[in-house]
Amino acid sequence: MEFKHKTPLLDQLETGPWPSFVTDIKREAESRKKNENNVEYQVNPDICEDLLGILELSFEHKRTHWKHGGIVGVFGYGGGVIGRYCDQPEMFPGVAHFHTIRVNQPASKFYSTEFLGALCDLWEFRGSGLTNMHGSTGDIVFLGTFTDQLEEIFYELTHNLNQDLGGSGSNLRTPSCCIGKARCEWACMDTQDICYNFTMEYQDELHRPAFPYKFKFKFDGCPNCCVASIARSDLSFIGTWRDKIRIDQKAAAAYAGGELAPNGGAHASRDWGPFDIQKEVIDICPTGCMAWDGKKLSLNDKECTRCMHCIAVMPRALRPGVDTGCSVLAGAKAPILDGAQMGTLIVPFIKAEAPYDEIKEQVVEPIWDWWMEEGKNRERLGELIKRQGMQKLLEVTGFKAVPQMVQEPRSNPYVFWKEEEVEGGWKRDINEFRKYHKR
Amino acid sequence: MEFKHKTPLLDQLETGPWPSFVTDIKREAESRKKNENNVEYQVNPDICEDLLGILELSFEHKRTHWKHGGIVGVFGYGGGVIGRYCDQPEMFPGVAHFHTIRVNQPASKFYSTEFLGALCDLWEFRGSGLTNMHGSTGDIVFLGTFTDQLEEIFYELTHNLNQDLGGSGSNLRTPSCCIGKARCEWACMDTQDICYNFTMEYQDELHRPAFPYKFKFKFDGCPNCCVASIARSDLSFIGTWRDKIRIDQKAAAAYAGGELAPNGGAHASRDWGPFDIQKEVIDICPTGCMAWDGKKLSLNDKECTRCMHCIAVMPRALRPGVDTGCSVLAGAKAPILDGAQMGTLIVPFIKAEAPYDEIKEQVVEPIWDWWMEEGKNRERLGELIKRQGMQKLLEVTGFKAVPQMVQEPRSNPYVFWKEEEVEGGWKRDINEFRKYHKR
Amino acid sequence: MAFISSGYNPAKPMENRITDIGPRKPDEFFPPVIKNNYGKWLYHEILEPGVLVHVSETGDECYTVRVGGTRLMSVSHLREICEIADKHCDGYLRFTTRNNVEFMVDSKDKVAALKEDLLSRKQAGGCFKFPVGGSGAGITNIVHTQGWVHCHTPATDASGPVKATMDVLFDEFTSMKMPAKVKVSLACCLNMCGAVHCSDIAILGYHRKPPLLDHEYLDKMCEIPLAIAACPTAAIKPAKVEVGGQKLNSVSVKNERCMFCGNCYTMCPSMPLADTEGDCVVLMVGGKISNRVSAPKFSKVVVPYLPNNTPRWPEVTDAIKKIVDVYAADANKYERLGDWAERIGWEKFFEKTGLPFSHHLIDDFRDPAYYTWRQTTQFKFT
Amino acid sequence: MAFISSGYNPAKPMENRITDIGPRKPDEFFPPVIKNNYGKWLYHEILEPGVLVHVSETGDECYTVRVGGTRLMSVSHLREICEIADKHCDGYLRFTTRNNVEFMVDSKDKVAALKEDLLSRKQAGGCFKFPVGGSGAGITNIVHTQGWVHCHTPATDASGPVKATMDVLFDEFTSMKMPAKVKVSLACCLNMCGAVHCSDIAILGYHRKPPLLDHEYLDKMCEIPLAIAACPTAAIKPAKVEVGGQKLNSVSVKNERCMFCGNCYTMCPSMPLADTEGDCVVLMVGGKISNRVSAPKFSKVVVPYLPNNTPRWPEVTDAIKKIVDVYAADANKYERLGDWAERIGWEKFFEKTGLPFSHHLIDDFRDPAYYTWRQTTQFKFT
Ligand code: SRM
Ligand code: SRM
Ligand code: SRM
Ligand code: SRM
Ligand code: SF4
Ligand code: SF4
Ligand code: SF4
Ligand code: SF4
Ligand code: SF4
Ligand code: SF4
Ligand code: SF4
Ligand code: SF4
Repeated sequence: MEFKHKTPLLDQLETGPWPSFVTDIKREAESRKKNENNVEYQVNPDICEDLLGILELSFEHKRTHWKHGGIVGVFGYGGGVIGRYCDQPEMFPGVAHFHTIRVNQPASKFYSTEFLGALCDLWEFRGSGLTNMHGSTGDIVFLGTFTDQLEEIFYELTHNLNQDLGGSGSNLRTPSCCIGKARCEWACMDTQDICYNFTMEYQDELHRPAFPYKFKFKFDGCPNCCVASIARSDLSFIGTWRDKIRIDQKAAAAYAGGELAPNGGAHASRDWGPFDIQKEVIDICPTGCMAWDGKKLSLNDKECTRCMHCIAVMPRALRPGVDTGCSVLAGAKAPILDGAQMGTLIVPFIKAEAPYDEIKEQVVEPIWDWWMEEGKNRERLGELIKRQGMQKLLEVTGFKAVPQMVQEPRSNPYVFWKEEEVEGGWKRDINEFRKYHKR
Repeated sequence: MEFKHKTPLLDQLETGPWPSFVTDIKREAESRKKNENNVEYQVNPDICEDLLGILELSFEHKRTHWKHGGIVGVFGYGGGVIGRYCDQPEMFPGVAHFHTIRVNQPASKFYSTEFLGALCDLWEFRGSGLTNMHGSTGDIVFLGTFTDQLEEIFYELTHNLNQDLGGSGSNLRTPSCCIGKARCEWACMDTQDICYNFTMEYQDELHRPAFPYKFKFKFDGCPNCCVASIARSDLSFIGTWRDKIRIDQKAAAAYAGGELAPNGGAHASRDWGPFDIQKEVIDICPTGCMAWDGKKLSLNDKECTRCMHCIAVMPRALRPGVDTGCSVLAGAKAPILDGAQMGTLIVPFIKAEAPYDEIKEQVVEPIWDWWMEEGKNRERLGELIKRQGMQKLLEVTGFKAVPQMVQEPRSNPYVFWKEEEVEGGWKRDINEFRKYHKR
Repeated sequence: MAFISSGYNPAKPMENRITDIGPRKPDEFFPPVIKNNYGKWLYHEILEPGVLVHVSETGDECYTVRVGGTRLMSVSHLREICEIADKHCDGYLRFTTRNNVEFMVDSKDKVAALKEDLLSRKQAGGCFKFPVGGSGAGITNIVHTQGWVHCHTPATDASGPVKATMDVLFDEFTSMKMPAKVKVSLACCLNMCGAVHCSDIAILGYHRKPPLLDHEYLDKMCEIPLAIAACPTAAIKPAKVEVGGQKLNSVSVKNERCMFCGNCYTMCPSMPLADTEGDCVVLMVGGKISNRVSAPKFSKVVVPYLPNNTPRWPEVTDAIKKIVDVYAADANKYERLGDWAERIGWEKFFEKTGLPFSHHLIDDFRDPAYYTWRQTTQFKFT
Repeated sequence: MAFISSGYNPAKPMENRITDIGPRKPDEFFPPVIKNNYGKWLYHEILEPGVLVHVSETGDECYTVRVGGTRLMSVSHLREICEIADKHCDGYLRFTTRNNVEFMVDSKDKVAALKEDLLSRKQAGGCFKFPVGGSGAGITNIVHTQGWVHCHTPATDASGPVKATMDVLFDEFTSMKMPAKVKVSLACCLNMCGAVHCSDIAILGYHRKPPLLDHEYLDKMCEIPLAIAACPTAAIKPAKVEVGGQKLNSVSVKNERCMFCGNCYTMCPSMPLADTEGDCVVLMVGGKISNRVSAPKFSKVVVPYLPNNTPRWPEVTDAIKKIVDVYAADANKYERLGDWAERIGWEKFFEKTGLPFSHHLIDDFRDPAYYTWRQTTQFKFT
């Protein structure tokens, strides 16, 4: 089909095995041209074609053609919409405005076709018909609409779809979680439930900017971190256990004997030779706390750091313990500005059962109070912890310092003693001192 | 014998198996009182007794009684003497002055009794008769004399003992080295020779402060670092080799068979069970580059990092290679102020043969020029490298960047590109840009 | 086109307004087999690339077919997904944390038909609509960001390089031949939207020219103090300049101090960095997120510059292919890319991959740089 | 006592002055067996604690008997050492890098007599003058600094704690029962003269009270700008103060910012830190210097405060003994203390040694502190 703009460069991305986003955008452009269901498009119907046009121009110039987003949004909310305008509106009127709307995804991203279909209808009608499923934070991203449609879309979402927006700006960002108990045998925490619970509890923080900067929660059911919480959330909640790994010796023997495929068959496309339990499990265990005597697998749980390796290799023989909860890590963020941070362990273990009051009252809220009090503009939690020190975090939360919080004790001896900790205090009389020490 | 001051606290350090410095000081005090050889003591003969007295007072007060050292020294030298005065001269006139003199030790600290005796005579005569054998940097430390004796001592040292002072202040400090080839089979560099050679070459830098701060050289014959160069010298020279570890298979078998004591008998006082070459050598090798098939030891030298472990465990079977030289590391220092630094590898391998011109001209001197140019007052080389970056060091020395210089590549992508490295340069016209990108 | 109101009344925005209702409750969308076995799963198995079975203590089984997604999806494409889900999966589906789509069925005999249906659907140019794979020790979908499709700060595109790279890595998507999972991610600028900084292989857009200064508008439009404060290296200073005769309050940038982070531009639209030659792609490798065996770690910069060679970024895809191939051939089973590089030593990584090492790769950013240098005599000759 | 001139003439300091001649050449002092076999050594063996033999390719052997030294030595003691060397060692001896004395003989049958002679010599109070040991997998001499014997900045003594500690560790000096070498060091203040910061066990003097301000003399004697510049935490500000009616230019110190480093005092004698209760001993462990197996590493603070309990510092020696005993019992053969602690995890180190963990031990000094915190879910419950 003939389109408004020639796209010789983009067209080269329509071959090869991987799905082509170019072909897909063209598909949407085509369906708009055809408009077989006679949709009363509420935005410029050329929107997809003009997107292709401006994208082609970027492929030529190797530069973006999007302008700085202005402040647009819906009444009473400080987030959920990212304003976007192109820098060639005459050439591409269809994307003169190209705002995105962040729609709060259902935790762990299951959909009924009925709900997903309804979202499609709305977005075809009032937007570009293009989406991101999903954005990096986890939202359903409606990609590109005009300012006059924002309130309309919000109204329909809330009134017809019982669905709210996600976060942006200096808000709590849309929480997300791994699939967890829904379809994973390793979940030590009900990730969907805690994710949904926190999202509902903190709606105000999510919609109305009251923080120094963005703030993110993510929930992983176990240390595999399938939602990457440890790398990209100001507070990461990661399921773990404090009792013993459950062992099914029969199954262990079956793995050792080669009857069961190691790692649930994850390496099946290549011949790695026969499974060697010693080499592939015992020797790789980072703590060396396992042993295999040819018949029996023994495991010293006191030395285990719950790294998941043995469990992953022999899922039918080993399972996480039953006294479960989560570890809480704080401060993960991307590199801007002072370098990336991984989450730092601040709560080694805490029970995670609805309604999660202990976590909210003893972890989340004291930390927010501190950050809102002390955090500079655009300072992430991790940066504040670095700036004021872990000690300060312990003070404001009242957590007891435990060695689990550190990889190693300090190697510099620069302890900032407090006056009350030092016998005799700090007030001294120089003349008294000089009695014993002449100048 | 009755002494001038009661020392009830110090006296409690005169029992127990380890030699007592208190008893030793008393011994010297006593010999001064007796003065059997009728020495014309040039300093207050109570000097040792008063030292005991003031030390006892410190043990009582748990505070030092030494004042800040004034600037004393010998004519034309900016170092070698540390001024010291006590803060209770009336009570302890014998130590009213208590300056130390740093005497440059012979490399690796061998002595003839004749030379050592001569030093003793001089110091009994013109000082306290108390020494440190040796100071932490390596000097012979003459502990405690009066200002009027400084030139006299220097005169006698240079004229009668053919012996010069060591360094202090913002000078090159007295270089030192491990015992090396003199009595160690592992020395990959002639540590005494290079230490002596550098000391002589840089006498001017050693005696006359021209640096931003102190500067230290240390020379270790191999990676065992018996003179701790890697931890405490601005430039550490550490012997290594680039060919293959020499293997004596017979001896290896003898170790495996238990005929030879592992690690030269270093663990003999305890029963560690029979020697297990697999467990004690092969499995501990950090690179896993060795194998023992029951008869033959094989070693993949390309993977070896020359950590010395296997050689230390089986000194009769394994020896360093023959194509030897040294690695150079820069910047080691104590924690003051911004935290300690370990030496950073700046030259993976360089030949180390007299007269060492390549090392002097391509490593030492360019680095000194840079440090003297750019170093702030009291900024150690390591701190300058941190402040201006490794790149800067590479620029001033002209070393090629190699991956051996780093443990890992940078994890932040903040590369400071230079204008000449970027096509088209940095000068651009905003109006040209705005043609394609409307505001 | 006529404006059709949703019912929203601009004059009375608060009139029966609904807010703070949050997202839909996840269990509304669980297919029966998931609802019935929630928290009861015993173990899983990957039957073939992209096809998983999870077995419950109730005896139920959930078969999952995972297909690659472009993430940028049209409603037409989504409707096709719905149609498939209706046909095979009782009207349910899900998306993964890496933008793949998962179709679930409750018995083994439904799998073949589903898979066949999925693979039979192709785009006009011959691309698969629903390639099956992305599981186990293979290379799954590339998480990525907006790029030239939507953002204002990118130094490269997102969807373009991803398509080009996935085409090159397609065999690895549909198989499980890697020593361990290999996670590839893309971020189009330093903001690194996504967990790009902890990926086995990270494709990063990077600017290499300091901001242009649009003085006139800096004066008119920008909060100059904010721009100045935004600069991490304090390269920006206030400056009075003269443009076309008129005196303006603007800024000057000390170019040698600029690290091209674009933070000033985030604060001030009159300081754009985008440049045809300046903008480039940086490759980082060896990061990971899971706590399996080793702790999570950041990716390391191993290629400081590759050109934005549209539309297919061949230099980028070649370098990635080379790294993947060397890793696959050399690493131990279960060993992540970063663990492999650390075991053999980074000097060996460069030797084996043939990637050139240059001073750009040595950390010189702030104090912690020191910790990445080598403080031992232990190294390998290469 | 009459002044006796060396020949130096104060009026003409340059008159036949000799300078820049450096130290004596080392080989002047090599005993024959060393001179003849220089660079020819084949291997060594430790025959018993403190007794080593080095065998040369010429067939020569060098037997070394190593004895503990106090480092602070009187000339009387040194003369006795010379006497012994003359009697047994052809008039040669050496000192080690850890202040031990080494007597060398060229044949095995000279060893017994030498050793007997050395051990027979005792001080009045019964202390050995020349304890034999300090070799192999034992605990050798403690490198240390000046303390109250000579320095102006110490927070503890040096010779005193060393004597007390070596008495407690004496069995380990005379035997080789440790898993590996255990190097103990002492520094009496943060300047850490010596390689204290990389020792298996480091005893460190530390102040805990901010400097006293001797305003009058600050004004009179001190370079106030230097003192201000010296402070790493910028805790010092210029201040006008009134003392006994007179206005003085002095400084004020923001005490909460002070880290007690004493750097101001190094620059300015009117800011002393020494204090009876404030000064204390800090214990650091797990450092190493050699590149054997693992890279060199810094010692870590495990006891933030122990009192200066003169004359024998029992709290310090008890803690050290406990650490040594637990390490000796728990570590693998060849495993240095720090490598052991890292293998079992520091949380286990505290559990096994029973040392209390407190917030003081968590790094909060500058950015790199972050790298000592735990960025993984991997930890052991204790
Ligand atoms: C849409 C999205 C990328 C995507 O294509 O998926 C996105 C897009 C933007 N991010 Fe992001 N971020 C998105 C997830 C992330 C993530 C990943 C995550 O949340 O898990 C990160 C890394 C984690 C983190 O928060 O550190 C991330 C780190 C940033 C940063 C750096 C923040 C930092 O402290 O390091 C910025 C810069 C800023 O905030 O000014 C940023 C800024 C931006 C802005 C608003 C650009 C700007 O400078 O104002 C982008 C708007 C682009 C556009 O036009 O839509 N974005 N951003 C993601 C949100 C979609 C969603 O809601 O699901
Ligand atoms: C005498 C000696 C200690 C000893 O008893 O052995 C010593 C004594 C002093 N050192 Fe030191 N340092 C001595 C070896 C060291 C070492 C060890 C070494 O050289 O291998 C170090 C650690 C390595 C290093 O250089 O970093 C060392 C690191 C310091 C520092 C911290 C320097 C730094 O950059 O971190 C200072 C503080 C200063 O320079 O102001 C210092 C300062 C001092 C001063 C001058 C005190 C002062 O602040 O002015 C001490 C004089 C004490 C006195 O009254 O005698 N001393 N000093 C050592 C020299 C004897 C000799 O020449 O053999
Ligand atoms: C579906 C998904 C969760 C979700 O909520 O969507 C998921 C599902 C599973 N993950 Fe995952 N992981 C998912 C993203 C992740 C991520 C996050 C990411 O990739 O951004 C990680 C961390 C990546 C990293 O470490 O860099 C992740 C690290 C793991 C690991 C640890 C692998 C390792 O070697 O370090 C395991 C254990 C294993 O593979 O045996 C695991 C295991 C699993 C298991 C086997 C769990 C189970 O018993 O069902 C699931 C199937 C794995 C497979 O497909 O091979 N999952 N998994 C995500 C699929 C993404 C995709 O479409 O490809
Ligand atoms: C004599 C001396 C050199 C000197 O110039 O004075 C020396 C001599 C030897 N050292 Fe050393 N080392 C000497 C200080 C050191 C130091 C520096 C220090 O202690 O401050 C170190 C680094 C300490 C550290 O790593 O913290 C040191 C780390 C080693 C090592 C590595 C040990 C390890 O397990 O890491 C070896 C190898 C071994 O022991 O097998 C070694 C091996 C040796 C050998 C076996 C070398 C040889 O073949 O002769 C020598 C006898 C060792 C013994 O006594 O057990 N030497 N050795 C030093 C004796 C000090 C003392 O009086 O106790
Ligand atoms: S994080 Fe753990 S619980 Fe969650 S999906 Fe991954 S493996 Fe399962
Ligand atoms: S979970 Fe990890 S640490 Fe624990 S036993 Fe298994 S492999 Fe070892
Ligand atoms: S550093 Fe090496 S060469 Fe020197 S004494 Fe020690 S072991 Fe021997
Ligand atoms: S020197 Fe070290 S790395 Fe090399 S083979 Fe021996 S043990 Fe292995
Ligand atoms: S990474 Fe940068 S350019 Fe890409 S979406 Fe995020 S902010 Fe925009
Ligand atoms: S790009 Fe970054 S470093 Fe450069 S001027 Fe802007 S803010 Fe400063
Ligand atoms: S450590 Fe401190 S107190 Fe001890 S000698 Fe060195 S400078 Fe003086
Ligand atoms: S002791 Fe150190 S931190 Fe405290 S005031 Fe003096 S210089 Fe500053």
